[in-house]
Amino acid sequence: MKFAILVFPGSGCDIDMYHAVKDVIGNEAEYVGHMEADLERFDAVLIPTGASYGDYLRPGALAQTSPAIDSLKAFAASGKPVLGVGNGFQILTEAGLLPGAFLRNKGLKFRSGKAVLTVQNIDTPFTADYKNGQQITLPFAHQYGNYFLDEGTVSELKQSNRIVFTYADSNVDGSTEAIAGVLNEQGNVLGMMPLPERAVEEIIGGTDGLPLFNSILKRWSENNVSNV
Amino acid sequence: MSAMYEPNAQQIKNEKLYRQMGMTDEEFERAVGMLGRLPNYTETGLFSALWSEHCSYKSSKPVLRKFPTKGSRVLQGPGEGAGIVDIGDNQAAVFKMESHNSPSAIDPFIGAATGAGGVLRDVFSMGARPVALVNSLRFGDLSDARDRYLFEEAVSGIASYGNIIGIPTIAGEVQFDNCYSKRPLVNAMAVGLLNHEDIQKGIASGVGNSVMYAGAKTGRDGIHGATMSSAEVSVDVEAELPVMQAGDPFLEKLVMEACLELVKSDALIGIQDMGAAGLTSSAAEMASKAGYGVEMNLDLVPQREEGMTAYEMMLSESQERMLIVVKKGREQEVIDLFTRYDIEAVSIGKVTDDKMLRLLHKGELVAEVSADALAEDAPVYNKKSEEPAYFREFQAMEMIEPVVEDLNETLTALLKRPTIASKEWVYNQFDTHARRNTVVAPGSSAGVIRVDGTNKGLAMTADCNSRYVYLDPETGGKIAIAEAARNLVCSGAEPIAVTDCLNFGSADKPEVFWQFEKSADGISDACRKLNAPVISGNVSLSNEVNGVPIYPTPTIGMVGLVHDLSQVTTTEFKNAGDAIYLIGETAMDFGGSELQQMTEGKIFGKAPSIDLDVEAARQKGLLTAIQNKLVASATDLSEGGFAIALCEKAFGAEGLGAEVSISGSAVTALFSETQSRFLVTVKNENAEAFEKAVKDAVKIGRVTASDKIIIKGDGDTVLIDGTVNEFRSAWKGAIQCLLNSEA
Amino acid sequence: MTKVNVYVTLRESVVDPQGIATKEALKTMGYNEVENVRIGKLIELELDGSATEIDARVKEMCDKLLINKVIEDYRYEIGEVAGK
Amino acid sequence: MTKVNVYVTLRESVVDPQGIATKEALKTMGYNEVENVRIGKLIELELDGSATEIDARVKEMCDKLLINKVIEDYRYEIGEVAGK
Ligand SMILES: Nc1ncnc2c1ncn2[C@@H]1O[C@H](COP(=O)(O)OP(=O)(O)O)[C@@H](O)[C@H]1O
Ligand SMILES: [Mg+2]
Repeated sequence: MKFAILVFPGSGCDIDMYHAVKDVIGNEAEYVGHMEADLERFDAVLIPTGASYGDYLRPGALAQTSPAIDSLKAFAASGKPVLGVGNGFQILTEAGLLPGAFLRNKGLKFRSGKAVLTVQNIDTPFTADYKNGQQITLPFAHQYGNYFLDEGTVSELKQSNRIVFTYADSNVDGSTEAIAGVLNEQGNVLGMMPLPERAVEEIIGGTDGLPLFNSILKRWSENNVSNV
Repeated sequence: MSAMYEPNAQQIKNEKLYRQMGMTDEEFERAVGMLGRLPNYTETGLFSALWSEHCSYKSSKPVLRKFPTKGSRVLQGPGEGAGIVDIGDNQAAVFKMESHNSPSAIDPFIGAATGAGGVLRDVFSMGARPVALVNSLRFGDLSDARDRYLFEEAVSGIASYGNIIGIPTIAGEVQFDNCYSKRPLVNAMAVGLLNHEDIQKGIASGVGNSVMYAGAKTGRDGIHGATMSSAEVSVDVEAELPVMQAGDPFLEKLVMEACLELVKSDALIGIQDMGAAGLTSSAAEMASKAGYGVEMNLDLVPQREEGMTAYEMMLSESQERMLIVVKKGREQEVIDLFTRYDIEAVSIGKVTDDKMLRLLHKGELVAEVSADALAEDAPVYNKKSEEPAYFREFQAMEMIEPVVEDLNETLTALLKRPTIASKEWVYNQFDTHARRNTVVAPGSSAGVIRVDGTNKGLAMTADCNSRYVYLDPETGGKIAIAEAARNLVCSGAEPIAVTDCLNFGSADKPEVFWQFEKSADGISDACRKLNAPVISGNVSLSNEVNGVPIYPTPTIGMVGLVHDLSQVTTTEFKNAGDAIYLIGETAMDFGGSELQQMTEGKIFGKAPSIDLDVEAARQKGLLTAIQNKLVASATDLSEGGFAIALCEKAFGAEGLGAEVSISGSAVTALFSETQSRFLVTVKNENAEAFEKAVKDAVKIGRVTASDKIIIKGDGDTVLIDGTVNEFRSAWKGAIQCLLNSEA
Repeated sequence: MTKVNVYVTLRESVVDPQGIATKEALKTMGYNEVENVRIGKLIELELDGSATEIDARVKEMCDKLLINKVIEDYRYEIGEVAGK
Repeated sequence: MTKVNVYVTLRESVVDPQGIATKEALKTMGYNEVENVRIGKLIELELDGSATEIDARVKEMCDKLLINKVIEDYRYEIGEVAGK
């Protein structure tokens, strides 16, 4: 399986994602620059965190002007998996691939730490390796992680079971309904503020992020076996 | 913007206009002598900036010569953007600490942010990829609203720059004392990694080679920042100020990536960032170091504002700019490289053989000065030094033990002192884990980062207890080094080298200069004894408010090598049942202690004494035991003494407490700040081997599963008895609580 | 050269954490008369073009980039010609 | 209830990285007519008091809290009475 790691100017933590997929999980991964139009040759696209375009104007906003966004939209429409974490999640909402928008954390400051999450939906290409209702601990680091959804959208998401992760004990940034990760309508685009790629090694941030990447791999090999 | 009216050379001399730029009459005469004529306005500006203390170290040089700067690992000592030490496997660690005190006093957010930005450029201009940031901060005690503002905003500024550029902050320190009220210290340190063959230097050599400018455009910001850093800052922020040089971490990230690609190219001759005194210092220093000259056409300098004069362009401190020398004919390659990162790069001049810095603007020769005269021939002052009366007085005092009524309450009150309280409020604002190598984040003795692709680590810390330095500069200087080394040793690292930031009052005061000299003596002795040479650093003089100097604060940044990441050890208790050992005997040392300041409202007497031989032997013994994996947790005893260290070991663990017995006077045993002491825990199966390895370790009790901290004294009297939770919440919430208070 | 000021405000239904904190700070300082604070953006543009052109173009820029309609409202003012 | 709009802009000589990046983005999108972008703040206050009182109080709030005079300029507009 071939992962693209989409790199926008300023995204500082592309290497975290690359390291998780390539060095830890041992899969094929490639950086793809934001001027690149060709994503078709990949099986999944990962959008890392960091501060693309310095988080200027609004986090994730200025990335919309890069050519890769059109390719990304086409890629998402094709049904292949797309994962955006942290700033990657913000880019996905600004691109309209996921609902909602981001406000400044309720405490206003940038915050980093570890958050306990509840896995709300394991019927996705990203979470099959978790157990329903499982509590996992993932690192987070953001200043604009306060996820805003209007009431209508919240109930829509609930009905269609598109809330994938919620903050379990403490809603670290003040997000609507303590939502930490959501899925698009088609079910192939996941955005989340916590950072699974920083939890793939015991010595760094624990290993609770590993099942997420393994789930993507598993779904892909299932599909590809049955397709052959 | 109006074109500036520039006085002519004769006016500058007659009206002594150079004084406004910070030059003395003697310095002006010296410059005239070197030129053989009167300098024009631009040239006067060049001299005043490069001969400022900040750029020339004219008063500190004789003292800095005392530092040991050589060692088997040292690849680059002081003199370049950052120092370099070998860490084996063809790799090296590159680091440097910088002060941004004056800008931070005026605008703490921007000042602190650009401090982090500047020191990062020092590191990547050596060819190294920055891997971690460390900071050392000092503020008033938070009872004043301005000090709370300075603290909050300085932390936000560091966070903003580091987080956006994506480099983790993994260690630091913050201390609070009213000697820093309205005059904060903001010291930032950056640590990078490189392979030996990628080491770069800031040199301009090879006649005809191109001098190129890359990065942000030049504006009128921060003009005379270098001379301002060397002067006492007016606290009146309403006064007319130079324009603050705001930072752009996004741009810096792009510049950094471009430069790290450029260092792999053989077209590159030399590279240096435009720091203090901007284009002037980078051009003059690069030429002077290489023994060449530089000629630049200022019309070609990318400009953000209209109508800038030569003087303004040369002295601007706009951020995120680099000066680069590349081989003749290879310019387009370099331009293309930068363009790929959306960065503007242009040729603005060439290297010459006449050792002159020559500037052209609008078809005219606007300055022609010897590069050596600017960069090398600044006057050197042997400042007057005089032992202050307070020192003699303090030395003559008998040590007295502070009077304490309730030990439990005193412990809680100490835990709430902002200098001792948890710094979570600070470091939770930093992205401590960016770029996936942070093994130990802030909260333990030192931060540890994995060396990419290896099983090695770099540990780092910043330390200085300025109260000790004030009471006794020489001893305080030794303690600063020893404490930094202890923090590394407790983390399982071998200390390898030092960077520093020497923050003092005005060197024109003989008492201050004496503090400066004496602390340098202490630092030098301790560096020699602990085998940790000084490889880079920075001097910040004139830290005064209304003529009152801050406590002398020679901040030490130290880096250690972890040979095998499985040897990394942290502060917190690990298992119930582990034995607790205290290493080192306790004396009645309260001079400059947190308890003395708290109970007396001031500090006095002798600083704690330190025997460097004992220190070195203990550190060596403990490090060996840690490397042999005999130790479950380790911490040194610092501010607040034994009781605080014991609590901190419980705070980081879940559901573990301690029961220990100590002897002697309760107040001394609990709160004295005697040096060279450690508190460690050891699994029972390792106890015998540990006791053999660390001779002066005394078993004092056990880690318990009880959530209580119980400390017993002579005859089994209970001195401290409380739950971990109550102590922890006092410690955790203290800083937030102080920030919310009104006054 | 024409100057355009774009005023960006958070939509009414959106809670403004920064505004709330600022209001609290003002109250602490004794400004008890302050009932509400909201913090938005002022985006100043300088651009070339005829007045009608500018109107349409600025609207487009707002819709495509400058504003996030999920949380923000905006209005703009086309100002006088900025002297050069 | 009176509404006051405080317009906060960066001082002219202070570099505005946000504005520069936004301008570049607009150009990439084809808005080549944009010469300059600067991003400031719009602070909307709702408060009680007589007009002259308000004027003095708002000025004070700006000087003491809302504005960072080292890098920012401001002006404000006292608006109509907001209906409740
Ligand atoms: N400004 C800061 N930035 C990052 N980490 C900090 C800062 N201040 C304190 N820390 C971290 O908090 C912990 C406690 O700091 P300190 O009390 O100075 O430790 P020590 O007494 O061991 O030197 C350390 O891990 C330190 O790195
Ligand atoms: Mg310390």
